[in-house]
This record gives sequence, structure tokens and C-alpha cells, in this order.
Amino acid sequence: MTPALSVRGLTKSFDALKVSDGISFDVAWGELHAIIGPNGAGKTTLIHQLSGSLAPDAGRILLGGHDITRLSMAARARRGLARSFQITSILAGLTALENVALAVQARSGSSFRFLRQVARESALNDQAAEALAAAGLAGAEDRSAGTLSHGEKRQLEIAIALAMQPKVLLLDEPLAGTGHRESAALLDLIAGLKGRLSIVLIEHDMEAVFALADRISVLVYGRLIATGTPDAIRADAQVRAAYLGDEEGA
Amino acid sequence: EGVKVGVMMTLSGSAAVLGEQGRDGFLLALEEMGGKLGGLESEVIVVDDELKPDVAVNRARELVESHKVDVVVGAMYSNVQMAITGPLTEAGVFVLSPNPGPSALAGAGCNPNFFAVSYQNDQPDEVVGAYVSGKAARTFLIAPNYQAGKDHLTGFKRTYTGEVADELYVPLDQMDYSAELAQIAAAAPDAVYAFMPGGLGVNFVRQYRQAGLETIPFYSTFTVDEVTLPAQKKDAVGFHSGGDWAPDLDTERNRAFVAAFEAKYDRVPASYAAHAYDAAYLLDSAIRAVGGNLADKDALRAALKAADFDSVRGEFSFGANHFPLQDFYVTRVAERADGKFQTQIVEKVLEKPVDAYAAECPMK
Amino acid sequence: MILLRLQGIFAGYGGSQVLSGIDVSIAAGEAVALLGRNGMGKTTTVRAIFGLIRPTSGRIEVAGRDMTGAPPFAVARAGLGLVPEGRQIFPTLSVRENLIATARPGGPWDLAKVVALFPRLAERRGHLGSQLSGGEQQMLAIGRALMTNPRLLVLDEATEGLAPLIRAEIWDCLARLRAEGMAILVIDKNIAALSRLVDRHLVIERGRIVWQGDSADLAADPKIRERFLHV
Amino acid sequence: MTNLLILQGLNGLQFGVLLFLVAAGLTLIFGVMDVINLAHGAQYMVGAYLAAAFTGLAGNFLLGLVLAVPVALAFGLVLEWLVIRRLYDRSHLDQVLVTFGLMLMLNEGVRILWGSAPISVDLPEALSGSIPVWGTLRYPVYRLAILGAGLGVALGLWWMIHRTRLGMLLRAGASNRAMVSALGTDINRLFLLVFGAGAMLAGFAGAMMVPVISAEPDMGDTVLILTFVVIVIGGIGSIRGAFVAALLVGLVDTLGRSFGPILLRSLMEPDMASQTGRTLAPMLIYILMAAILAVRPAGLFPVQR
Amino acid sequence: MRLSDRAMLVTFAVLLPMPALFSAMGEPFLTVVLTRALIFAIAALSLDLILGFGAMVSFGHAAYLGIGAYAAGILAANGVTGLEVQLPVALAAAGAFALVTGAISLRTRGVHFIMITLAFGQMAYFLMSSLSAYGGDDGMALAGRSTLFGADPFGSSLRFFYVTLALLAGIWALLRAVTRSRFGRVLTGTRENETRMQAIGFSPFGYRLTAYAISGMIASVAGVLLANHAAFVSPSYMGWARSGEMIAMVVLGGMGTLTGPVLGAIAFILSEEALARLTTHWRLPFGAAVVLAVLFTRGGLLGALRGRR
Ligand SMILES: Nc1ncnc2c1ncn2[C@@H]1O[C@H](COP(=O)(O)OP(=O)(O)OP(=O)(O)O)[C@@H](O)[C@H]1O
Ligand SMILES: Nc1ncnc2c1ncn2[C@@H]1O[C@H](COP(=O)(O)OP(=O)(O)OP(=O)(O)O)[C@@H](O)[C@H]1O
Ligand SMILES: [Mg+2]
Ligand SMILES: [Mg+2]
Repeated sequence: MTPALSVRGLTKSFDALKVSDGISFDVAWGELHAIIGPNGAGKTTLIHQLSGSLAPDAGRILLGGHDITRLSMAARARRGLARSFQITSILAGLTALENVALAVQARSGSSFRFLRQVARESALNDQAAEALAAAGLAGAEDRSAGTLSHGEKRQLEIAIALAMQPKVLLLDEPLAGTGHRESAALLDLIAGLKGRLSIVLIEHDMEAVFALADRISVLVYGRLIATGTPDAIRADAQVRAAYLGDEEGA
Repeated sequence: EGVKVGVMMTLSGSAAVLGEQGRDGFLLALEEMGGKLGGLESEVIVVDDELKPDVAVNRARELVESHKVDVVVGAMYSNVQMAITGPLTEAGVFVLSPNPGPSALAGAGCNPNFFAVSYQNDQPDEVVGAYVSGKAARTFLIAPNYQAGKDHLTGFKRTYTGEVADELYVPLDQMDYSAELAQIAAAAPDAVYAFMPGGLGVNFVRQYRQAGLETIPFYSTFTVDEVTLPAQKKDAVGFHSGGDWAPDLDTERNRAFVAAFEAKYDRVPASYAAHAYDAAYLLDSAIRAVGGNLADKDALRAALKAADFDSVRGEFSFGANHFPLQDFYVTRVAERADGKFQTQIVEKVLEKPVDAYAAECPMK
Repeated sequence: MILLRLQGIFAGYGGSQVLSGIDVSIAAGEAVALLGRNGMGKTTTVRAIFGLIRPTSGRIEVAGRDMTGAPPFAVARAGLGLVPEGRQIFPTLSVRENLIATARPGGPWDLAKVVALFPRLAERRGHLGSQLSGGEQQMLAIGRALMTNPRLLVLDEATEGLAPLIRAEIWDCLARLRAEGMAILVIDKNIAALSRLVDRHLVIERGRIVWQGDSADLAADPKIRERFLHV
Repeated sequence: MTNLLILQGLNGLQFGVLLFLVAAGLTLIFGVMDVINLAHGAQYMVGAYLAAAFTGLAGNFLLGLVLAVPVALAFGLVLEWLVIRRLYDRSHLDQVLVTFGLMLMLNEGVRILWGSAPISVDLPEALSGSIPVWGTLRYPVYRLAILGAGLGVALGLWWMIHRTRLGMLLRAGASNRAMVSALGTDINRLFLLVFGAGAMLAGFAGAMMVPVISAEPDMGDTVLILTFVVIVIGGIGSIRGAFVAALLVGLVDTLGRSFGPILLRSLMEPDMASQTGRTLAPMLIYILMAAILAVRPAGLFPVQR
Repeated sequence: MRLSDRAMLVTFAVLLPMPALFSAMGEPFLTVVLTRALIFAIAALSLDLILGFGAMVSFGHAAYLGIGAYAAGILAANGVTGLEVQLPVALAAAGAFALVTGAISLRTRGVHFIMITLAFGQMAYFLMSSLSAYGGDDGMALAGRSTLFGADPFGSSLRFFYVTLALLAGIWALLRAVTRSRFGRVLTGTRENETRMQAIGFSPFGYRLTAYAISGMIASVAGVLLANHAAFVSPSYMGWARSGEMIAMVVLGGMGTLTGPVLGAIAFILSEEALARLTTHWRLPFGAAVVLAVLFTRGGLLGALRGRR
């Protein structure tokens, strides 16, 4: 079967700095594939290239076998690629429900409709409310997104991504800045998604990574130095030296 | 029942100097007449057109609808004049222009209720054109890039018989003319003719002098006058202009006017003030002639047309198109004994010319 | 000597009150942890200390001087250094400029020592702050605060988004700083690492300090951790 | 023809340098402090009036200039203290409106104080006259002095912004004032001084120009738009960009106006050419700006943020 | 009902009897002044669609006012006075100009967008200034008032007022629907965070351009009215200062609401008129009023209203 996402020879440099150095990997349908690596290894830059906000210098990206390397961010999103941002990115002036309803709207029918009141479109609202609830934000529908707490904004990001009903979800440090309880809830949510869609997860919280990931790739200064099961990665001496150290690996 | 007069001038923005002259000239005359016009108590409403035609139209309509004026003295600029004259005259109001005399109102579009107390716009340029014809074989022309600029140069070319070295149009808001002066120097003409009104003229004349071009004779209209001279000072001395009036025009009426104006406002009057001053006395004479009966518009019109008043310009009468028949002069800037500057008459060039458009006017 | 003392601080944003009577004091050379769940007021406390928000009542003293209502720069000059939540590095300055722009000499920290601590920053020296990765920005924020040579270093989630190895290095470094006599107020998720570093823990709940104790107390009392921290 | 070309080139450069002089202050205030200041042109006008007034009192332009500059500085400081400091946390649109209001007030205030008529100042004796530049070609000394002043300001400003700690703090404060303060710098005082410096530069530019163009109300308005054009073409916040863009605008405008018609005449009939020339000339720099922004949406030398 | 809607209905209710009140006061001319304010309210509403809802600060919006005015002026000069022709021509010309310049301008953001729209506005201004056949810089008097299928909607100042008021109400209702539609939500979403919108699958360009064109077309309607109101068309309708004034109306009133621009325009025009009657130095108090209004209210007049509740 063709993988959900495959990356072939992705290369990107900022001036002299090679941030993606011939990266290739596959993500199978329903797989959660974690990418770990030191700070500045190029993880976020990789996500940028996958999602289309940054053009690679060379290489190809295939979504379900189709080449999407040249497509715009929006076109990729319409084909089933969703992402969350390392730095929270929501529509602060709109309510939580409107944030999510827009994601539903994006994949259901034309948005060049000028007269009918969108707030009355129950199909949009119902799906949006469902996604909010799934992300643990039931009850927050009418709150302005800008006034949500940091953790709630992270949940909203997930809800938006869910509402897009993506085939592949890219998560960039979803747990950063969330408290113990909120991260526990998010972990449950992500665990529940596993198997239903493919996920690329970037995270420095090793507990979470080792608990969730089916496979882990290790990115060090632009190169993938290892890919394998969590156990194999945990045991890899090279990975321990470059990234894990001893602190929390255990 | 008195007479209500609207005075519409440009009184704000950098173009306000002209409007202030016009307003002051009119108010001076009124003061001399003890606030009465033709024996009637007068009420004067001064409004600012902001040099925006649409604003001017509104103010004009307000003068009619709210203040119910009988006469409007104004405006200062042709574009405003074109905008307000229609609405005002349609409402039965008489319009006396203290400065613009647009060709559109002189020819086929002449208007029974409109009187230019000044001149037809092209005439000062025709005067200078005729004068320069005998003096310079190649003349370089320069004006701002807008409708009036084109009109003025056209006026000059109508009577100028020599060769036009080149014709330059500069943006209205330009202040530095180094590039144009370089072109003039390169063309080495026998004379320069400029229509650079107001602030443009101040900068142009001073930079002309700074660039060392004063060996090339400088002719102009509205470029060196009593409005610009306080800033141009010595730099304009010897430069020529053309018009129907100068402060030293030798009539008794004029001497009195200039003296009174200088005493009251401590500056030398310009033609804008002189025309507005004349407009007040013209109005006074007409109202007196109809015995204060403003309702009889035909009589009032006839009385205005008769121009039975003592103009600062000496002999003054209206042609069929309600534009003046008067003499035109070429003037030159000179420094007075008291250190102030003014234009002085060099010679009378045209005697009571009829403007180029009068023939097209159906009014008899 | 008491370096920082907060007495009965009430503060909030606009209409909403977040802090309701915070009392904290930190002695010279002491390391203190501020714990609490998301949204309980930790960052708000830090903002109040630095004069970034003005308390509605209460008193703030730095090294014995009244600093209530003082502008942030005065607090900083009195010897406080800040690693703010969310890094807040200067995006249009290069890495080097970020470090030296607000530096205050007169202590052990200079450019050489900071880049020795974070060699990655030396490699990125000429890059703009905005071009750094999340973790690199975090290093820069810590380095920038150290360059002001503070007597009390305040770190608000300073290890967020850092790789495990670097995180470990930072904890080591903080331990060294403490040993050299710098006072530290630290907010972090990692209770195990905090417990190795600090003398005292303060737990904040809805704008009040609801529990204090040393690491042993905290370790001995799972109820506290469960109730206030959800660990 | 070559002589004229060189001369017009010099004229274009000088116009560009003047634009840069005015734009320099705005680069500080708008580019670095990120405050849109529509009153900047009015401050340029105030500088011109101050120089004219002081020259009148002192009877000597150089003395007038020396007196005008510190007063322009003081004026800027007062303005910052009264109004501008309340705008740092506001949106760009609020800044546009408030400074638009200030611009109206300053223009009108000047008219109340000095009247609507232009006021002029004589060229200083030492700087009048011209010197040979190329063969028989001569160029006025004073305009060369303006060129020199502009170059000096450009270099000084660039050095200040990019090579001093003051410049770093400024750039830092532009993006995050609170953080600069929390790290121990009195950012309010810093911004006060910078705004003052910007106002002083605007005033200096106005004062330098007053022997060439006279002081009159609203004289700052067109210059204001041109300086915004310069800054935006150059890349907001970039001193180098502002300098290059100023020269570009100066040259395009000057050369376009003097040689454009000649060029057009070789392409079409004379009447048509002069008509087209008159239509295009005032649009030139706007066409230039639209073209540059269409190709490089952030200007020639965008400052990365 | 939202505060903004309620305030608007109150405004309409207050406006409706104004002409009668003015004649009772013996100041019928005030109706004319108020009509002018309402025309600018339409223009400000149109600008708010892109500025308030789309975060596109156009500094060249007066160009559309001018396009509308010249459509009426040029057609009238050639003997076509029917609004049934003039309006479609104005809308088409404004739409075409908006599509072409918008497609280029929308490549930029923020201050750059402000400046590039300024550039296009100025080009339109200079182009009209050079149209010697239609008065050039001086502008031209309107050859005849516009008619509508032979009727004379602008015949008296009273009729003019109510026609304008009705148009304003219609456009307000239209924009209210548009801003609450699917399209409107995409537009506001783009205002908030463009990258986020792209990440969920929208390409903002098309929506922004459409909004830009709608906005320009509505402004051209105001232009047609303005030409009739002044009985004059002139390039001075199109200068950058006029665009700036339109921005001021929107921001002073409260951008991003549909009531704000209407209130802002009325307040702006009326205070300008009132101050100009007091002194020729009216710009001084007017400038001071603008400064104080912005410094001491947030969110404009409507924001002040909201704060007082
Ligand atoms: N626009 C840019 N210009 C120059 N260098 C850049 C740019 N963006 C990123 N970099 C550099 O590329 C490298 C990779 O950055 P990236 O953000 O992908 O790292 P990361 O793996 O996500 O790190 P972290 O875990 O700290 O978030 C970093 O060294 C960064 O400084
Ligand atoms: N700028 C602000 N305006 C309004 N409310 C705010 C603002 N910043 C924080 N709050 C609110 O104040 C409360 C305390 O926030 P604070 O940032 O102090 O929490 P915290 O303990 O630091 O949480 P976290 O662990 O998530 O950083 C929260 O409810 C938050 O929603
Ligand atoms: Mg990252
Ligand atoms: Mg916090």
C-alpha cells in the first residue's frame, strides 16, 4: 500500500546552513511517527516544508502517492494535510466555535456565498461543536479565542485540525507550555486519534513521545540519523549522545 | 431690509494669501462707505472655499439657501469660479469676480448674472506676449501642469510672434526648480516667460536668480506681484509682469486706495485687493441706481453693467459679455524708498482690448 | 539579606483580578521554585515583580528599597534578571546584539561565558533572533538575562521546548550559579529537577500561596502534588 | 547634451539627498520606532519657519540655522512628551489619525503665527556662487553643501543604528518595549530622545532648504508623501534602503521630467508626446513605487523581522 | 440584537425626521449638509468592508469616489443623464479598476499595502487631472442632474436626502448580510490570521480581491451621488487627503462595525462644517478634536458608546 506521506530527498538551506539534508522517510496509514532531535536540528523547518509554508530547495513530498511538492499551503490543506503550529496560531478575534466552523466550511462547499447568514448553517456549527468537544473544549464555544488560556488555545488548535478531517496531521510541539493535567488530556486525545489518521509528531517531552509513537525518526542538523521503534531508539547510543542524554530518557 | 453680500475667498491653506487680499480689499471699501452699500445697510458673510470646488458649491448653496444673499463677490481661483457660478446665478444671485475671468464664462457660456470685475484670464498673458514679441526672438515658456497653466501659456502664444524655445510644465506642488533652470540655461533663450503663481513664483524667481540666469530677461504674469514680492524681495527687482493695474497707477482714486490699504493692513495691495475694492464700489453704484430695490433684478443688472463708479483703474466699462474694457500695462518690480517692493508700470501696451471670446457671447 | 519581598500583592488585568494577596520573600543566594497549574498566576506574579503590571495593592521591596510601582528598568537595575515566558527575544537583532544590547557589565557574565554555556549560540551569532529555532531562542533568552549580571535570576518556563540534553545542562548551570551565590526564582514543570535545585517550593493556587516547604516535604506529601499540581 | 545630463544627474542626486534628509528622521520614527508620523512633514515645515525667523532676528542664515536646530529638537521633545508617547501601544491607524490631527494643527498654527505668505531667507554669502564641476559646467555651492549634509547624516545615522548599542536598543525597543525595560533600560527616555532626534532631523532638513525654497504653510505635505514613498521603496527601517530609494526617486523624477519628453518625442508625434509627457510626469514616482512593490512587496532592502 | 445594529436603527430613526426639523428651525440648508454627510457615510461604509473586516487599509479609496463622479460627469456631458446607465457604468469602471490595481496591491501587506494603494489612487488622480476635455484640474460643472427612467430623484434637496438615506440603508443592509455570510467570515478570518486561514485550506487572495472590488464599486455609488450633490466633478475628489479623511471617518466611528463608519462620517462632516463656520483657522480646533478623540476613546465613537453601557 502506498504510504500516507512520503518524503524523498528533501533538501533546504538557509544561506550556508543546511537545515534539511536529503531527508527521506515514510509515514504509513494510521501511524504516529515522531520526529525528535536537538534544538535547531530542522524539525520545524521540515514541518514548514511539508505543510507548504516554505519551499524546499530539492526533493519531493507525496501525499497518498500524489506529488504535492509544488502545491500551496491551502491546496495541501484541502487534500487532507493539517498542521498545528509550534507557536499558537488561531483567529483571536473570532469565537472558538467560529474558529472551528471555518475549518469545516473550508472543506464543504464554496465560500463565495454572500447573503446567507453563516451562523445559521447548522451543518457547520454541529461539526464544529463536535470537534471542540473532542478536543476537550465543550462549553467554550462562544468564548472569544483570544481570551482562552494558553492550554486552551493549544486544545483549540487540535480542534481546528480535527475539524479539517485530515488524512495526515502534523503536530509541532503540541505539549509545550501545557500543564500536567492539560498535557495528560492532550495525550489521551492524540492516543485516541492514532489509527484513524496518520500523525507526524514533534515533541521534546520524551515521556510522551515514547508513550505514543509507533516509530521515531531522529533528526540531527538536517540529517535523519536513525528511524525505528521507540525501544530501538531509546537504546541507540548515537541518539543518546546527540539528543537524549541521561536525564529523562528513562 | 438691507443688502446681503457673500464674500467667498480661499482663506485657508497655502493659497490663502490671495483670498486674504481680496477679502481685505472688499472690507476696506465697505468700511469707507460706513458699512452701507448704495445706501442700504449691508450684511457681509465671508466664507472660505478651501480651494475645493465641491466645498465651494456647498458654501455657495448655503449662501443662497440659508443666508439668502443677493450678491456674491468671489472667487479667487478659476476652478472654484467655474463651480459656483452656475448654481449661484441659477438661483438669481449676482456674481462679481474679483480675479478669475475664465474663458468659458466669456464666450458662448457668458452669463447675464456674472460680472468679471477683473479681466479675461488670457488678457494679461496676451499683453505680455505682445510686448515681448518686439524684444525677444526666442522665448522659453514655463507654467505649472494644470488647466490654468496651459491656458495662460496659450494666451501668451496668441500674441507672441517669436519662436518658442521650449515649453515646460511643472507639478503644482514642486518647490525646487533646479532641473528646469538647468534646461533653461541649456536652451539659452532670449527671454523667459513664466506663469508661476503664488508660492511657485517665490521659489522659482529666487532660484532663477540663484542660478545666475538674471541675464535672461524675465517676463511673467501672476508670478511677481504684491503677494509674492514680500518673499522675493530684491530677487524679483527688474522682473516684468503684465496686468490691468499696479499700485503706482496714476489715478487719484488709486492713490487714495493704496494709501488707505497700506495704512490699514501694513502691506502693499495686490490686484486682487484692487479688484475686490472696485467690486464693492461697483455694487454700491448699482444699488444706488436702482434705489435700493434689489427685487428688480433686470434693473440691477443694467445698473451693474453701466459700471457707473469711480474705478481705481481709471476708465472702466463692461463689454457685452460683462467682461471689462480697460487698459493693460507691462510692469516691472522695483524697490520703494521705504524698503517695500511693488510692481510699477513700464508702459501701456493695449488700450481697451476686447477679449478673444467676447464675439461668441450671445448677450448684447 | 532579603533580596526580594512581596507583601500582600493584589494584581490583575483590566477588570479581572488574578493575584489575591501574594507574600514572597527571597534571601540573597536562595533558590525558590514557584509551582502551580496553568493559569494560576505564576507569570502574573513575575510581571508584578518586574513592574510590568502595576499591583492594585501591596508592597514590593528589592534589596530593602521600596519598588512598588517602579518602572521595570528600575527593578532590573536593582539586580533582577528576567527570562520571560515565551522567550521574547528581540527578533530584529542578531544573536550577538540580543546578548549585548541590554548587557550590564560588573559581574562574572560576559559574551564569552554565555557562548561557552550555549555553543549553539556562537554558531548562530550573526543570525537574527527571528531566524532561530524555538529552543535556540530559549537559550538566547537565558543568556540575555545572564548578561545583565543579576543578583536574582527569575526564570519563567525557561526549559520549555529545549531538548533533553540541553535541559540537563541548564539545570547543571543553575546549580552552579546558585553555588556561586546567585539567588534564583524559577517556574518550571519539571518537579524532579526543581527539587534538586531549590531550597523552597511555593505553590500558587488562584492567586494565593497555598503551600510552602522544602523538597523533602514536597516529596513526602503526594497529596499536595495531587491536589495543586495534578502530578 | 552630456553636460545637461550630468547637470540633471547632479540635480536629481541633490533632490534625492534632500528627500533622504527628511526621510532620515522618519526612518528613525517610523522605521525603527514603528510609529507612523504624518506630522513629520509639518516638523520639516516648522524647521524652515524657525530658520527663517531666527535668520530674521540674527541677520545671518548660519546663525539662524544653528539656533533653529536645537529649537526643533526641543519642539520634538515636547511633542513626544505630550502626545506621541501615548501612541506606542496603539495601532498604526490610531497613529495615523492622531498625527494627521497634529499635522493639521501645526499647519494652521504656523499660518496663525506667520501668515499665509511665503517667507524667504537669503543665501549665506559664503555659500552662494558656484564652482566648476566638469569642464565648463558649474554647480551652486549651496546645493553641494546640501549634498554633503545629506551624506553626512546618512553615514552618521547608519553608524548609530547599526554599530552602536543605542541603535541596538532602539531596534529592540521597536519590537518589544516592555522587554527592553525589564532588562534594565529606560526605554521611555530613549524613545523620547529618538523622537526628538527625528524631529530635529526633519527640522534641520527644512532649515537647510529655506534659502532655496521659501517657508510656507503646508510645504511639508508633499514632502511627507514623498518621504513615505522613499521609506517604503527602500524597505521600512533600512537606512541603506532609504538612502538608495531617495536617490532613485530623485533621479527618476528629475531625469524623467527633463528627458522623458525628449524620449517620447522620438516615439510619437510631438503633440501626442507633450500631452503624454504632461500626464505621465507627475505619476512617475508613483509608477516607480507601484512597480517596485509589485515585484518586491517589502521594498528594495527589506529588514527581516 | 447587537449594540451596533441597535445604534444603527436609532441613527436611522433620528435621521428620518431631520429635514422636517430643519425646516421648522428655519434652517432648511442643513438638510443639504446632512445629505453630504450621508454620501460620505456610504463611502466610509464601503471602505470599512476592506479596512475593518479585511484589514486592508486602502489609502487610495477616494479614487473610486472619483470614478463614480466622473462616470456621472462624463456621461452627463455627453447627454446621458439616466442613472440606469450611469450607475452600471460607474460600477463596472470601479470594479475593473479595483480588480486590476487590487490584484497588484494585494501582493503586499500592512504599510506597503497602504502605500501601493496610495500610488494607484494618485495615478488615477493625475490621470483625471490631465483630461483636458473634461476640465482637467479645474473639474467641470455637471451638465445635468442624473435622472432615473425619466424621473428626477435629485430634484429637490428633500428628495435628494431621502434617496441618499434609502441608498445608505440599503447598502448597510447589504454589507450587514455580506459580512455575516460565509464570504464575510472568511474575510474576517483572513484579517485575524492569514497563515492560519491558509493552513485550513483557504487561499485568501480571491476573497480579498473580491472584497476589494465590492468595496470600490460601492464607493463609486457614493461618487455618483457626490457629483450630483455638488453639481460638479473634479479630480480633487480623488486626492490622497480625501482618502485619508475617509480612513479617519471609519476609524473615528469605529472600524469593523457597520455603524461606526456611518456615525464617523456624520460626525466628521458636521464638525468640519460647524468649525469652518466659526473660524477660517478651523483646522486647528479640528485637528485638536481628532487628536483628543483618538487618544481618549478606544474603538472610536461606537467603542465609546460600548464603554458607557
Ligand atoms: N528563516 C531562517 N533564516 C535562517 N536560518 C533559519 C531560518 N529559520 C530557521 N533557521 C535556522 O535553521 C535551523 C533549524 O531551525 P528549526 O526551527 O527547524 O529547528 P527545530 O528543529 O524546530 O528546533 P527546536 O527544537 O529548537 O524548535 C536553526 O538553526 C535556525 O536558526
Ligand atoms: N494579558 C492578559 N489579559 C487578561 N488576562 C490574562 C492575561 N494574561 C493572563 N491572564 C489571565 O490571568 C490568569 C493567570 O495567568 P498567568 O499567566 O499568570 O498564569 P500562569 O500561572 O503563569 O499559567 P501558565 O502555567 O499557563 O503559564 C489566567 O487566568 C489568564 O487567563
Ligand atoms: Mg521547532
Ligand atoms: Mg505562565
